[in-house]
Amino acid sequence: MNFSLSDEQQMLADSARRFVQGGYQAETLWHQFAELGWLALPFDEDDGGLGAGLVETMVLLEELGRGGVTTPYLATVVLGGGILRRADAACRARYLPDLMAGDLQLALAVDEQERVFAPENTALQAREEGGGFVLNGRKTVVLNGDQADRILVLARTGGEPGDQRGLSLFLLDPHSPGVTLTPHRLVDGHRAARLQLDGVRLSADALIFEKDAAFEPVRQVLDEAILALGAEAVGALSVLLDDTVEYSKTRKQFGVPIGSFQVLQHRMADMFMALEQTRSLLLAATLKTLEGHDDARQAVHALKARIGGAGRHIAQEAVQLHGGMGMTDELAVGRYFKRITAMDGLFGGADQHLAAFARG
Amino acid sequence: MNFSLSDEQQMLADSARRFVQGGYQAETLWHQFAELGWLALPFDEDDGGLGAGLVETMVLLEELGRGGVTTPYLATVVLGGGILRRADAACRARYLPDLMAGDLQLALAVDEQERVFAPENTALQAREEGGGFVLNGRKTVVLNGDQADRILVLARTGGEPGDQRGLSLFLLDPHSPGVTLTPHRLVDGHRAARLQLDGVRLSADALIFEKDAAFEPVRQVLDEAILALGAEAVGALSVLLDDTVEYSKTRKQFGVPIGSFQVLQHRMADMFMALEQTRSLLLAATLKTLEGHDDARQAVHALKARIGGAGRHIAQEAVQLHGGMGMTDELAVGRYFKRITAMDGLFGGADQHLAAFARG
Amino acid sequence: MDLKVPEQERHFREEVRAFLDESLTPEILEAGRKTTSVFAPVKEAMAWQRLLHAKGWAAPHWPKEYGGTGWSVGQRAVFAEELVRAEAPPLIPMGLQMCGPCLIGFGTEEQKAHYLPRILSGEDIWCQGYSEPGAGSDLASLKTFAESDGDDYVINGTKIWTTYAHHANRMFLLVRTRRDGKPQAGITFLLLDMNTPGITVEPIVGLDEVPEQCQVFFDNVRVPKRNRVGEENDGWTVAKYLLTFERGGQDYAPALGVQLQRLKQIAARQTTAGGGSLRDDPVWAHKVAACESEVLALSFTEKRIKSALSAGKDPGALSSMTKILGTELQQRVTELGIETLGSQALVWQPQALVPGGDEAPLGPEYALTAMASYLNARACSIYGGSNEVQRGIIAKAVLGL
Amino acid sequence: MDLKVPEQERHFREEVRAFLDESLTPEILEAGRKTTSVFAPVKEAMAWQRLLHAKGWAAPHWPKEYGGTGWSVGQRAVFAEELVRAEAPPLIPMGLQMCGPCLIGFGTEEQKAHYLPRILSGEDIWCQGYSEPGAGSDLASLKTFAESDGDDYVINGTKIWTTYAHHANRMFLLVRTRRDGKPQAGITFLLLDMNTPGITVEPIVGLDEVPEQCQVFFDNVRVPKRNRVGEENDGWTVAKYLLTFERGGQDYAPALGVQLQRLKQIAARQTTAGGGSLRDDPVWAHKVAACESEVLALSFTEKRIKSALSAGKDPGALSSMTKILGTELQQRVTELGIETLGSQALVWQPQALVPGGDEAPLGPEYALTAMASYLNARACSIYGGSNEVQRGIIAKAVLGL
Repeated sequence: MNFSLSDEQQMLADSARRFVQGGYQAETLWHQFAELGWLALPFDEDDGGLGAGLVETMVLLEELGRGGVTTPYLATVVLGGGILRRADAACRARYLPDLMAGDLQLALAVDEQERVFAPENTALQAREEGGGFVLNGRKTVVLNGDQADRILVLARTGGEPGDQRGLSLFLLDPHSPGVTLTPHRLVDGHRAARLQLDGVRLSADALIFEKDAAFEPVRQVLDEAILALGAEAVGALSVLLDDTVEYSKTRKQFGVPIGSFQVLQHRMADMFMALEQTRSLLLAATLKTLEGHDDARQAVHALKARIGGAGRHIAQEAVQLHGGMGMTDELAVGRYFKRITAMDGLFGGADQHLAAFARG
Repeated sequence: MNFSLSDEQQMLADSARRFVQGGYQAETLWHQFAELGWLALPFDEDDGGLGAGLVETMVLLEELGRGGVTTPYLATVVLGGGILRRADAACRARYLPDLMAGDLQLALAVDEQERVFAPENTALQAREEGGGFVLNGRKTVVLNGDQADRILVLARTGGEPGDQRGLSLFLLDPHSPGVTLTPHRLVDGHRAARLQLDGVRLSADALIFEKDAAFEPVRQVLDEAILALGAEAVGALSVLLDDTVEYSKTRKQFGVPIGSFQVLQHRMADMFMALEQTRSLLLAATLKTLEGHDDARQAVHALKARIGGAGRHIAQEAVQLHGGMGMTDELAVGRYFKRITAMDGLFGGADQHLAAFARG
Repeated sequence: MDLKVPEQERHFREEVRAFLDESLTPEILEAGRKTTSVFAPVKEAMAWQRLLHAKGWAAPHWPKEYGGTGWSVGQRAVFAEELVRAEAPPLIPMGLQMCGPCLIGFGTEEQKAHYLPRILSGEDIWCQGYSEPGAGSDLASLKTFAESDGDDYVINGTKIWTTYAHHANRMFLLVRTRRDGKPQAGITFLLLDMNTPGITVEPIVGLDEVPEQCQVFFDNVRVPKRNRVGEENDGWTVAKYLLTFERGGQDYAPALGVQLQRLKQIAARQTTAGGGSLRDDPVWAHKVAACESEVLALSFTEKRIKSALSAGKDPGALSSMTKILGTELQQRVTELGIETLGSQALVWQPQALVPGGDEAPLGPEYALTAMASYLNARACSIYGGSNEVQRGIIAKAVLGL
Repeated sequence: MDLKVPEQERHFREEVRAFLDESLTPEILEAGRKTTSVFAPVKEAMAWQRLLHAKGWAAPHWPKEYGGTGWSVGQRAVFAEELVRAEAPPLIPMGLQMCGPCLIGFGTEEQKAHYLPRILSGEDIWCQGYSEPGAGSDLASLKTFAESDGDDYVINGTKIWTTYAHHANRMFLLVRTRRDGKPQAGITFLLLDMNTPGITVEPIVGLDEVPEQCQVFFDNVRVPKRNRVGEENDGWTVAKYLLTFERGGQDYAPALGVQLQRLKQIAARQTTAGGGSLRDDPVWAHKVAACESEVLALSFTEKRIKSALSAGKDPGALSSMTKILGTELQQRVTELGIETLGSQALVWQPQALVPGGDEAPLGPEYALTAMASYLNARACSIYGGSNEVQRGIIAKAVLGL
């Protein structure tokens, strides 16, 4: 058992921290990521990647979270890339080089309106026809959907909503006939889109995994996305705590710094503990998943539940302790508050994951 | 809408408060209750009672709760008496005079071990035989069971555990053959017993209500017991708050009274609010039940859930703020803590009642 | 002790309902549905105030001689409940709830005659200049100074968290008129015209991207002394009176009840992976029930306050308690709102929230307001005396600590 | 970064299990099951200590030269986990965990040679004289005075919350030896024999009716100066060392995990009115899951501490945090225990909790300990530096407030 970063991992952390602090250009961000090798991190060396694992992604995402950088990393590398690196060799050879070069953006479309987030809850229909498939239905809150060059669409080729069997994953060119994309923002500034499919015809080679068998790989990728989100959350929450502590040392009320009030000291101690417990679950879930422990998925559920719970606790306290200033868009605390709030809404909320944890 | 006590109600409150403060004799307590008319409170004037209502019971029980008086009032008057005043005239004429005179103690046996408390969860069997009934089974935590001259036993004459239909109520002389009573204490000092019935034969006139139709009247009586418990809880909680506030004004740490610490001030303010919200639900549940509002039972569920939740909150804080002293049997706070703790365990716990409230 | 409703109040409720049914226009109702703050969109809120004023119902809590209704405490509660039930946008409180009562209590006859009718009719829109940077819930430390200069005061300084200053044509404010002595003793209550030279208003964009609050800067702003309310250096008395007047004035439970009902309707439309609706999910239902039972308790706490007020008694600390509980429940209900909607709550379309705007919601209309309401509600435990300050008041005033 | 367990530790776990399986007698196991406090029944706990001592395992954390085991941090954790899993009663900590390390750090050779073997063997039972009435978590304010008189100190005063003083034959205590100067500077650390004339021990009955704590009175009690540990007036240094030594010493998660598993087994036997078991009730399961996931997090916080210790680093405030989280979770788990049992938890049979006693439980045996555990656990956020004090430490030491 060892929780120390290797030298390489420490270098990655340091360079990521320098990068986010260094006043990067938002416009060229993505190609800088490519140059730094970050887009190649999780891919096999055989595929031209760096062959790094979940720990490296955790290290990077924690720093991006700390820097409050809004990127399509989750959508393109973790979600889209996570799917592609599980795809067959031809598919990997065709798309991964562009992805790693920063020239291909991806999105994964799972969510459907008025359906609680869960891959098995998918209703969007893919009907087999003439050796190919015809897709009809709607996907909502497709992260990075407006920028993606390809969208991976989870659709039902068999069974009923609720069934794990009967799900298939399709690689969609968003310029195909019958596709309507409506871009929109999320509350945290990330980009997304609503995706409407009306009789969209796809050939059989648009199918990424075996027909009807997409549930398990998609769930694995969503688990990895939760780990990435957890790392980003730990970074963002540490900023919320640090900023609050600093603010409380300078802001005066009734003639003394508010950080000298015992009530606020205890509340900040509680924020600290909530953050460190989140970090512990991030380590638990990441290392158990990496090493293939039996209870890895349980730890992932626990982590996602805690991102919601501890995230809300810390972020709300940060705003409350900043007083009126916390309610403005001027301070960083507001931006991080919204990012943390959004995290609970992605990939199923806290209660849903805690219920899954309870089922075991 | 009016929340003021009438003159008579105020007199009852005053006399009860004087009584519990006046150093009564525990041995003669019950006959003093009879002399003060308290045992006759809820019974019809036609039956020789005072014809008072739920508000009077609330007023009395709040003062008894404040005084921390351990009595069989709940078992004999509210539960047993509540059943009897719904029984037929012959039954009322036979038992109520003795009850009101303080010469008859009662108990209601509903609970069964390893079955969550709920009248419909009753499994104890009553088999019809030769014009009478034969009872077999066990009742646990029968409040006042060791002192009761008669025990009202809820038994199943039809259906399965879980069914509201098929429940019958029997009046049992605990000296009957086949009855084994094992007395014990509850954690709060109240007396109770385990009741084992092995082939106990009862004649048909031991049946209090129609056969198979005891569920509804028993539930009504249990609702009244929850109202009484709520009143006692409000009395006990107000002492826990008052004692804690007083203690915090005198007890010094680091050279100043601990009541000057802002953390403790805010926590006591929270205790105050929890108490007042409990009082509001007590008023809501009592008056809605008294006036027969549609949502009266909802308010009773909410009250019972809150006795558990707010009771635990206030009682735990009272102990914590008393420090080590709160953990001893020397101060009143420990006694009230245990009484409040016991209340959640009676008649179904907080979660169970909140779930019933949620079902509507 | 009873819950009986006087016959008169039951008839009154019908009368109110009938009036609301016929008076609330689709535009005003849209603004009501799209209100995600205690402050409704200004245009529609003022339109609604004009309709109420025409009926004589704009200020039920004012004395009848100044345009109030003469209703009983119970009738006022019925009226407030029905407004909430009908989803009418709340009226903007700075004139009707704040400035008006101060003038009624302390204004000169001239001030009352001039300002009160304009408050009622909505001709004037008021804002409140209390807080300053560095003086949030600690008003006694305010620094904006009014120098006496003949018949005028000359004001320099700045006010912050001034809700709707960019919509208002009038401000009532507290200024310092003496630098020595006890901090509270040198404060004066003034009225001013927002068009006076030297005033700059800078809107502050909130978490929800709405510029609801402002910072206001005063650079040698001249205010005639006849615009002073109460005595010089005695503004604290006026400000305190406002707090007393407000006491027990606001009920939180009716609106919370309506919001929880709406939440259940929304949950009924969310399909879970198990195939049922989220509303039938026991854990979801349990959380909502915990909230509902707390609202039931709060509604009776509020009834107890009204019962005490009706009997001419001081409800004491119960009214400090409703601020804390009401705002914290409000926050919890908005939390449940975004939880219930999941990812749908993240879709961010502030333009679609503007009444009469032309951006259509991407999802169902009911999902549009949840996030903005959640973000905005974070403020309600901060303003109006933060909940930390309120807990301190309970500790001191009730518990004697 | 990895969770890999060294081969050596896996073998070690098997060795520990084998030893526990063969060594734990039915009497000792009964005491383990009936332990409702951090302090086990004294007779069986000492019997168990003698068995461990015979194996050389009574004090794994002591240096090997004084009778420790020389185990790695990982092995010590494995040993502690297996003790919990086997439901062995905890050893009484005052000698092994507290006095012993102080002597190892500050005792004279003579003191070490005399006392350490008697601590290990259980010949001496120690109690800790720190707290005084009016000086709970604020040790610097203690008043019990030791007057120098030739080769002796003469002690007058009183100590409170002295666990097991009525079972102990030795006490280590802090006394004041100087009245002037800074409060912490005049404190001295002494060892005494409980049979010395002038000592009176009065047991204090707890909420659970068990006399676990005592008050101890000193009336001209003579203690030879050779029983002083460290320098006169420098006892604070010794007491602080104890805190440092304890740091990261205690893991809460393993025992909490075992308790939650047991709770699920109990819930599986509770039939609800719906006919299912309470364990399958979604709301019950959700509450337990919230607790379990917190315990999972805590177990990794504890692993992080051990990882830091193994690497020779100071785990910093993480160990202050485990005291707060561990004790608050302990309280929550005991709450869930009485909730799960409902009315069965109210049946009160303290005599049936005495190991080897002849009172049979009225209900199932597993229901016997729930209430006593709940009541006793209320203390764990108070002793060992109350959780309020711990939060203050985090605020100061970590957050720099």
